Amino acid sequence: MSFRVASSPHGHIQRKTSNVMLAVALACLPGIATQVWYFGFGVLIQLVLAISAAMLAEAICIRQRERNALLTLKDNSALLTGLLLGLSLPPLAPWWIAIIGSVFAIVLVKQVYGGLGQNLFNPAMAGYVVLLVSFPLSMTLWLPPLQLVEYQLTFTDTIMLIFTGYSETGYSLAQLRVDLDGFTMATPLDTVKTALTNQQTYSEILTGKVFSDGYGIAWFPVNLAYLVGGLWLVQQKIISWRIPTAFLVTLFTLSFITHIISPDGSASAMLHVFSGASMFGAFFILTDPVSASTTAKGKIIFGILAAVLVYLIRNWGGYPDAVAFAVLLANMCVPLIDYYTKPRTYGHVSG
Amino acid sequence: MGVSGKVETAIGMSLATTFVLTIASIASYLLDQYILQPLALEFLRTLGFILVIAVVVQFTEMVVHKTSPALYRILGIFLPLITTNCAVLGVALLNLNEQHNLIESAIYGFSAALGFSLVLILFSAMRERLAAADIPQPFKGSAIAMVTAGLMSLAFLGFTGLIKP
Amino acid sequence: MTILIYSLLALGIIALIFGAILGYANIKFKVESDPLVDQIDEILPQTQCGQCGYPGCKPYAEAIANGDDINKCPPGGDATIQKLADMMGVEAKPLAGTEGDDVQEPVKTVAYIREDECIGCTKCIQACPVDAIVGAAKHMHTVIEDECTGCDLCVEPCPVDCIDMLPVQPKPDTWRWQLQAIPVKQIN
Amino acid sequence: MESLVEKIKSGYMWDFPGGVFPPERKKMSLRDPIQQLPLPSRFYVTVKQHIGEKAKISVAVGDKVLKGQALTQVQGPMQLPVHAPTSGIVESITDHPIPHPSGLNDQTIIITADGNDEWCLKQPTINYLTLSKVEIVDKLKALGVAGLGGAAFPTYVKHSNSQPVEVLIINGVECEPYITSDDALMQAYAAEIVSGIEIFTHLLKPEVVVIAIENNKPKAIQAMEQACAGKTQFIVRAIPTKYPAGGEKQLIQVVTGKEVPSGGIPADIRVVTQNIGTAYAAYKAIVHGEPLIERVVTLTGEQFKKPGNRWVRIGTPVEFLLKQGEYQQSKTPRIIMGGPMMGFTLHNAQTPIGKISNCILAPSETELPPATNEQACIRCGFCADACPASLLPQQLYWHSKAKEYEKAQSYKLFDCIECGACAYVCPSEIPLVQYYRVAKSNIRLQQAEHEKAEKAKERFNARNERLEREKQERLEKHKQAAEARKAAMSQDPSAQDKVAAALARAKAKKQTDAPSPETKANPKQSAAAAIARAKAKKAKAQAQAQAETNISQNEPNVENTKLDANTQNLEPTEKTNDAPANSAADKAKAAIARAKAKKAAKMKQDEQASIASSKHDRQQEKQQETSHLTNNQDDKEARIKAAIAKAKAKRKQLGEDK
Repeated sequence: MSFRVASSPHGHIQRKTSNVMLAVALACLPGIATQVWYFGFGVLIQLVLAISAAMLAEAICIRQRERNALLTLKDNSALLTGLLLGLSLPPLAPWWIAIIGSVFAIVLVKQVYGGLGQNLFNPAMAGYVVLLVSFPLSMTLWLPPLQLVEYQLTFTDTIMLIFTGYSETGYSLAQLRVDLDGFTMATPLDTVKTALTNQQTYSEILTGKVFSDGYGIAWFPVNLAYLVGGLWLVQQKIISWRIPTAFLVTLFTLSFITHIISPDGSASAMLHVFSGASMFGAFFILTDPVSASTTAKGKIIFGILAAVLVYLIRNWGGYPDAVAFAVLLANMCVPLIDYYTKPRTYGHVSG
Repeated sequence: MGVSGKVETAIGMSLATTFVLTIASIASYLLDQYILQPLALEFLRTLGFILVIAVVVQFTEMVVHKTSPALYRILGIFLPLITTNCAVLGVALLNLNEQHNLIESAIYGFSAALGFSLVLILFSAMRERLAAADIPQPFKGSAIAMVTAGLMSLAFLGFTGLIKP
Repeated sequence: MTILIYSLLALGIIALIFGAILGYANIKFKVESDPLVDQIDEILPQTQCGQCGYPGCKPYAEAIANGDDINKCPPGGDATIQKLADMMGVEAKPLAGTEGDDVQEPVKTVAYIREDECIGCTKCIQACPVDAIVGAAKHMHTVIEDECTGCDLCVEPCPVDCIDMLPVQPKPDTWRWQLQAIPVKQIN
Repeated sequence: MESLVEKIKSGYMWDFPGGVFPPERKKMSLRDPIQQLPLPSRFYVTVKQHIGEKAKISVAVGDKVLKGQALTQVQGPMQLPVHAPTSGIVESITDHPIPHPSGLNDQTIIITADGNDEWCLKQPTINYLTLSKVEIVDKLKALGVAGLGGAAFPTYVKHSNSQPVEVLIINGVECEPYITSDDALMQAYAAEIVSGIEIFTHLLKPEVVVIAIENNKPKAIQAMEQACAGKTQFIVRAIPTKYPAGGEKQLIQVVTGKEVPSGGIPADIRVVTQNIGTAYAAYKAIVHGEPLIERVVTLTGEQFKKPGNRWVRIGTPVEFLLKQGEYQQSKTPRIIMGGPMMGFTLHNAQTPIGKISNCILAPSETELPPATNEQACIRCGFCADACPASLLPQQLYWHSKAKEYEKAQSYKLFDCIECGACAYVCPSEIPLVQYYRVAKSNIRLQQAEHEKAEKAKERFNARNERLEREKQERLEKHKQAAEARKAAMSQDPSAQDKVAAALARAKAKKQTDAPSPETKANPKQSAAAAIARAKAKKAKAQAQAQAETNISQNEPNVENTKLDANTQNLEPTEKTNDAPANSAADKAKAAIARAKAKKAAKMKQDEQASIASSKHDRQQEKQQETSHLTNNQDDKEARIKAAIAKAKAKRKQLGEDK
């Protein structure tokens, strides 16, 4: 009788790449729910658009290289990229924004490097940055939280808005953004930045419409939701605790120090940590295994580096929420970090 | 592009460039201050700077050739390239119209070189990792390097507005 | 007019000063011959087989040192080309002559003399670059298997054509793990 | 700080990084104690069953051997004898599959059992304390005791090094899932094992002896504690269950907290580890004088109807064990020798049991699903967390796959103990260990080839010097001869006319040459004939080769078309290179082409045709050379004369070419 010959570890645990990616996607659910709750159905539509565009782009690229498209799609990596990108887009951004972002992310940032596991940059964030840089206007059209908006948007309204730019009753997006007392609304971080530049003290800003007891109204619960999702991931050992903790701790301490130095000149540490995309970035973007550092020490350095960059750009840079840029800049340094943070092997003196 | 294939060569190249840039900015400042200005020969400035830079590069090439033949053989053809590197001349000229004094222009030259080295080393570390990826055939080699450079510049866009003029 | 003279003068002085510095540096930093050639020779497989078109490995090393391309050495195969490419900082091209088909490993061969036909003419002994053939005039010749580098040079001079190149059989300790080629053997 | 020994005595334990927790499934084979087996009809004893050199075979085919009789004698260092598992007749000594992942064949002694299992005379030593250390070590060597843990390291070598030993660790961990051979041995023969350990303590005199057992084997721990009740020096230590705690390096780290230096051996840090099975074998060897011919093997896996532990003679074919365990063949049958993590699949059932095979595992499809498709690595780092040697498996994989072996070695590829933990946890199911094994063997091959090249270079230079020397000597000789002749010429005048006479005779000979008949032709004519004949022969061989390759033209394989290309371009070069003297380059290229063409021709031509044709040539030469001789005179002597003539002709022809 002939025997099948195979190489040595014959057993295997049940956790496949597809389960890993799926788990990360599931961990985003609480975040998505809160975002939909606060910003309406736009988020869901953006998600659908982004994910379908990503999957389609991946399928085409894979077939170009004569490989089994179905198999690669099953590993859910395109789904995850689409999801992350969709979440970071403004809910009512026009439909072509999501499509361009995902296609760019999948084709140019991932497939060109050879597909899963070989891209140097985080596809979702690269896509987001390209969109932010090339379509600044439509990317900063963040709708204020639903409670504040005078005109309640129905589902058909959102779809009409996204696909035609005008709601059912003819209001343009800009008009809709007007809130009760007339001036346009922006994200907490954006308000802080613009206010700080025209010398308003931080305490005055806090009294503004957007904030309630020290935190952005909608954004604080969204960040909380992502924090919950992230902690579940860490407990499941899908992502290592090193990157998120390093990132959040550094961000917190840095902003805390500056806040002490000039309480009026900068936002409080808590606001930094719980607003914008900090939590979302820390647990879902930075820990993307492919583009992050792989060594234990390297992960900590990677987290710290990203936090420093976010802090720099937020306080002095031109963009209000710089998680995307910080991630890309940190990704650039990953090969170098991995090169110098080899762990000490058994039986060797130095690393 | 050619030298940024491996991290070692990139480090070698950045050290050489830093050395050249700092010395060149100091030399060009001295040249301008004490020779061109008094004789009112401002129009000779560019020519003089190129001369200075060429000499400094030649000098570094000899030093490298003597100190580490291995590095010299790998860097060989790229060392004279530094002269054609417009950053060097650019820094020298910028020093002038920013009216930097001696120390300022030295620091200016050095930090410009530091930036150049940082990008070069990061870029070479990335390319070294790309060497083993199964990149589709049309993108192999310099094509993928250009894409990476593009994405890097995209990332650096984040720094816009950092320095308030 | 004076401006012209001044500028010429100034440039002249500057050129002079720098020329002096360069001259001085040139003497101080004299560099002796480049040890590159024997580093390349180190990498070549020393079969002295001449399949690269040069009568031996040392001449081929000199040729590479002053610019010949690095993929002419079949016994060295891809490993040598890779090492030469790293050393010379040149792109590693596939082995000359095998661009077409996929590059399989050159099968290592060893010379074997069919003893009953050997007439002891010592022609192969003279041809063997590494003296791997034992024998004397009018006496039986045989190849020392460990010493033979498989360079194929002894086959041609043999008048009675009794030398074959046989592939080397893997022994359990020299057996190499194959990646995809894990065979499913039909044995019963 | 209290010394290491007190710390160990106080029960302090360290931990090693990484590690995985595969399901143990040991219950399946522990239901009943170790059973004896009937004798199989034939035994296949592999000659080399240990790390080191082969010993010299001391039996011949047809000899009658008794049970326990040594089949091979030790001659050099690192050699170990093998013994006859039962009494019988040596049937043959041939190549037979060996228990090795490659499935290749190696020298094996095949013994047909005569059934009466008769022991040879044994020299048991009742009180080994009287023997000196050297005598005990020699006895261990003579009776072939090797490490039974998995590496089969000759035990006598471990005990013959002089460094003082601080800690002796007895490895009863057995962390591989499924395998319970050590566990069963400890439960049944605790007392014998302890006396075996006493022999080791007598030899090494360690300060402390730790018997390490995983805490998932309570019965074994209890049995060993009972057996060591009186002994103060022995500590039975239950260590936490984590694969690969049983690895030598990991066990040393758990028990002593020290790390074996990379490339070094445990003795460098004054620690020695021995397997439980080795201790038992040492006891049987020293006290009972029985060589290592038997060991406990676990038969397990869902395909076995009766799994369990068996006393199996070394050399029993696996096929016999499959019958004993009532093995049910599944759709894609798979037999693993060893555990699921480090065991290797067998190529066929004839492979015999060796000293290292501790388990035969026959898993079903559901139990150990074969690997499905391998996806790309997403650098998630699970494998880096699982690696007990804290390496970076994803970087090693990255460089090994890209064949960048220097980088792989800079990531310390050779510190990988191939435990399989990384491949076990990899979500993309990449056979990481397989990549590392391929990379390791390629690196070893490259190093071997480099040494070979080094040697070839030395021989080449030596040869050049030799040729140089010979040329000098020859020149020297000619110079002396010329002077001697000149000196002789000047002394006596008679020498002059002797030279003149010689010249005259030569001229006369030339006139008589022209008209004489062909048979007595002077060497020049016969040379021309020889050249013509050689060319004819070569053309004929070419034509034959050409004919064969045309027939095989339609064969699909690429190899052949390449050959045709060679033969085509061979034709023109064949003609050209005869006439003009060409540079070494064309000659070399022609050599390759001709060798390839000849090889293709030989593959097609069967042996018979070539012998007939070469005999035909010889006859033809013979007639021409010795016209009055009949052809069946002594063949060898004639052939040599013919070849010399041919060689002379060839050399003359070469002379004209230069």
